[in-house]
Amino acid sequence: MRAFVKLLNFEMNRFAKIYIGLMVLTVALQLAAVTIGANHWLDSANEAMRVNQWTLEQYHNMTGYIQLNSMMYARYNGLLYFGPIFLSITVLLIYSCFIWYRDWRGKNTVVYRLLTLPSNRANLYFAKLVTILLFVFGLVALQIILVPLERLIAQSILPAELYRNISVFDFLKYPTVLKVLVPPYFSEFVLYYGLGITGLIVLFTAILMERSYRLKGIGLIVLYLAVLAGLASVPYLMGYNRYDSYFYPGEIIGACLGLIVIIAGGSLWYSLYLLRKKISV
Amino acid sequence: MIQVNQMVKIYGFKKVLNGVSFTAAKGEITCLIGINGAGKSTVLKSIMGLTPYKGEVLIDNALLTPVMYEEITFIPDSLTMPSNMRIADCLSFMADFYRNWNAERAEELLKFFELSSKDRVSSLSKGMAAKLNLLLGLALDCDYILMDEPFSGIDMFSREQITNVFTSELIEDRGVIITTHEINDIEHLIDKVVLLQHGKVEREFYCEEVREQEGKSITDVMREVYKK
Amino acid sequence: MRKYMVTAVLLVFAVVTIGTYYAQASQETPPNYKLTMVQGDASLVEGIAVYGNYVSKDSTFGIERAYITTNGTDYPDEKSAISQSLNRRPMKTQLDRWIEEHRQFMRGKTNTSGFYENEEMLAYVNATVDTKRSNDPSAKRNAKLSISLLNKQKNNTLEITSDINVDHDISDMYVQNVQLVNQQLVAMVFLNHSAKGYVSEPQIIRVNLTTKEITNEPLTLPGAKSVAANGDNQFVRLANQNLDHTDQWILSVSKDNHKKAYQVDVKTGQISPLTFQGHEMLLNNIMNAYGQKIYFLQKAVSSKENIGFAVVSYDLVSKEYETTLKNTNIDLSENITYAFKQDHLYIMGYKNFKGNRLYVFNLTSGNLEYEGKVVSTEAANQAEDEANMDLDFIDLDQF
Amino acid sequence: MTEEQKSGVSFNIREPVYIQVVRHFKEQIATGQIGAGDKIPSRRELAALMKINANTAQKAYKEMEEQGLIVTEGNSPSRITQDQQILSSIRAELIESAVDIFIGSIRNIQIPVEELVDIIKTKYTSERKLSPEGGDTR
Repeated sequence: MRAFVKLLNFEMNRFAKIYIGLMVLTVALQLAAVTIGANHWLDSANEAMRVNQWTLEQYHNMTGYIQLNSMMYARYNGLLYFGPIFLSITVLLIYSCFIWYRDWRGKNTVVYRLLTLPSNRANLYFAKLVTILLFVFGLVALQIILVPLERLIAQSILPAELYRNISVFDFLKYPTVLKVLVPPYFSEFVLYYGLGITGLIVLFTAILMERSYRLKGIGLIVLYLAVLAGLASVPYLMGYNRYDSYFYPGEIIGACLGLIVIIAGGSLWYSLYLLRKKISV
Repeated sequence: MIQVNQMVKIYGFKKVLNGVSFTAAKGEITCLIGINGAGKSTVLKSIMGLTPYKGEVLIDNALLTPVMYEEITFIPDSLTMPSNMRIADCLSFMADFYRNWNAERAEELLKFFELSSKDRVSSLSKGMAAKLNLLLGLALDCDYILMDEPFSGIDMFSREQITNVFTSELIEDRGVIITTHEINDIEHLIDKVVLLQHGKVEREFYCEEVREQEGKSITDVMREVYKK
Repeated sequence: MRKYMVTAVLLVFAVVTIGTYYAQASQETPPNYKLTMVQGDASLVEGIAVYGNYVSKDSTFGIERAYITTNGTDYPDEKSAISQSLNRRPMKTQLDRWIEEHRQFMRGKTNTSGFYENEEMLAYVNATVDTKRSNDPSAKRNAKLSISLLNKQKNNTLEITSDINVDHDISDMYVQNVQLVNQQLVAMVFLNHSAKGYVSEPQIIRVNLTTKEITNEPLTLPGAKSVAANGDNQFVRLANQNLDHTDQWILSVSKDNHKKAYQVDVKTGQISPLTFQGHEMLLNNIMNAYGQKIYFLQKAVSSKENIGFAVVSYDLVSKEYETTLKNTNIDLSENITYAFKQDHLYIMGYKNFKGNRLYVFNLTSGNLEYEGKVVSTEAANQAEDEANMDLDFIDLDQF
Repeated sequence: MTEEQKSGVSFNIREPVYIQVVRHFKEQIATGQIGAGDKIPSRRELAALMKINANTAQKAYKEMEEQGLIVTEGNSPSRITQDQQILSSIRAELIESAVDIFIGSIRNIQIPVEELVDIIKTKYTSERKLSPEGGDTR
């Protein structure tokens, strides 16, 4: 356990600078998006009031409340608000591969040191896995605290009559990418991120297969992905999308959850086997 | 004692090691010699589990597993620390992971090798990197040390310092396996030689015995073996 | 130790923030409503649910879909995608009861109107059309009729299937009703021609349980089409699901939105049009049939602001008309929802119609047999909660 | 500063190193650089000094002890023997083995003995002038 914590810390510190940069960028761009958005609505409201000689009350009656929800940002300046989110996702996806390959890279092949540490190599695997997860959940948490902050900024710019105050939960319920990244219900959070973690484990397995079998590995990876595709198609074979399927919804859902556990468990076991027995520098 | 039994290693379709067996006793310096590509460093990497192999490696009659890596350390032919780390960070990294890390000796060696703990790994010369690499292995209180080409391609002065280390108490009662492909100025540092050719151990002998019984130097034996 | 700062800070930050977010999210649940009886016979609302939208002023929730039954409210969106697909309906339906009793037999059988049950057996008739479209218009398309018969005593199943072929423009076949007539299963099936325009063509399928022979006989309803031409638009509706006091199917056919009605004898398949001499306008009203009576719902009986409604019944045997129900204060045009179940009429009022009230009238006697209200269980803000609930659908667990 | 000057000894890689070490000590004794009873470096210091393997140094010391050249009590540093008889025989032994080697390499040139003696006489006396403190015997 001690080795795991130290390895986790080692892996975290190696990417800390870029990660903190991502966080700062996300905060900066999103706050900018909100400020610009709010000012835009304020200007257009003032303009409409000026042209039609309306009072605030009349304008409000005509146009109704502005829903300060993520949809508004998506429509108005989506790139500024959602840009950093997609950028972070891409960077973390790329780093999920680079976190392994960097050890084989360059003249200081760090992998020699990591693989000859006097501890079970599973610690190395979980250190890298948990590092990626911590980075992901860190950004999710950042988004959660940013939303009320952004609302305060919008409220400081817009007069009360113009907007309708909605809660963080509502904000994240609107169908934008945030509905998946910060799901409104904990059961969905567990489901989506359970799938995400399974995906990450599958990705790590493919990487470790390549690092163990090199060129021969490509064939193995294709076979591995074929097996996964086969397993993933089971719910559809059971008639997941047909109303008159032989299996009851409960059985199909049970099968799906079982599959996720099998895929994640199987890939995890195989990855640790590769790391223990087959990995090559 | 390190025992390697029938080690077989296949890279792609080439059988690099074809049943290599030899022993390296504690307290002796054993030198794996072979022309380039004979699989010398493959043997060391296989012993440390850095590449899969068939066969058996015993340390004091117990099968070697990663948990025993405190008793045996590996000094590869290049420094294996992240390049943005400072030397001080490397030392604290080793202290983190090795219970048998000897911090005082690390400091002594830093002075001996004239390395400054504030330097970054990326800024070190080849000689300084080799010395740091050596330090990271030697500052561990472990019974066995594997060194891959410790002398190759480094400046005269660093080579001198490393040779001093070889005859110092740092090495004395430890089992050391080094690999090299040119032996000339370290002949009398070595206790035992294992000659590799075509993936097999051609000859395994104690240098003094060969000098005494056959009046041959290690270089002579190498010429005989590699002439065939 | 400065070294561990990044990991520690990020770990605590993520766990605390996400933890409190979902802890708070689970607190903010919309109120729990119950269908509580004001007066009448509670058995009438057993197993039914009313659906509505919860719209709260302080907009913690925006619009939440609610299913309300006698024992509580179910907010489907509150649950994750998984639990939603597990139990679509908040209450136990007839289908659920059958599944509990005969789990293996019920696999893949989801069309409630395809079942026929009595003490010895549970039968299921299903018709499927092969979706492969052959481009030769004259070629027939093959369809499959499958009948499963569960013998309740011996608990064994008899499967009878037969391939029939239908016009190439049949898109699907839907079993509307199944009856047992002296050892013969008789099923009313609608064949939907939808290649050009849309024509729904009723047919009767008879299955001889002893000889296992299946025959399908098209119902040539005079004046109704059975082949679709461009622009045709013919819908057929079976007015009575439950035939326990009659052996006549009541079909209403609306073609290019004027209607015809027919009476079809289950035993013989003999068709007799129903013209309702002198009450032709009844034809256009909504119809429900139960026993030997057909009920017509006439809106806006009183001339004032066309409020109120009346129910006229027509006795198939005595061929007499009778106004069995008159009401002058419910305006059916304002979105009031209503549904028929056997000889009862369920009416649910818009929230300002005396506040989310459910009324159940007996069609034959005409009197109000149940009145219920949707009430939130948190006593504190009942009034406000009621104002936030807007009911719009009744689920009588029939189809 | 080449390695030879530093340790004063360069090794023939074909002859057992421990024997060369023993001979080195015998030369030191014969030439009076170390006297009877003097302390000699410990095994580890010798290995470091001469850049030889610690086991080889150990073997050399064991050999010298067997020949009675040095005496070690407990783990205190070893000393040269006080036994004059051994000390004097060392000088004779060294001269004889050097001459044996010389004769072994000169015999096959079949030079008459008188001529050989004259050459040695002239060379030996002239060489004395060149390096008064005496060359190394190889």
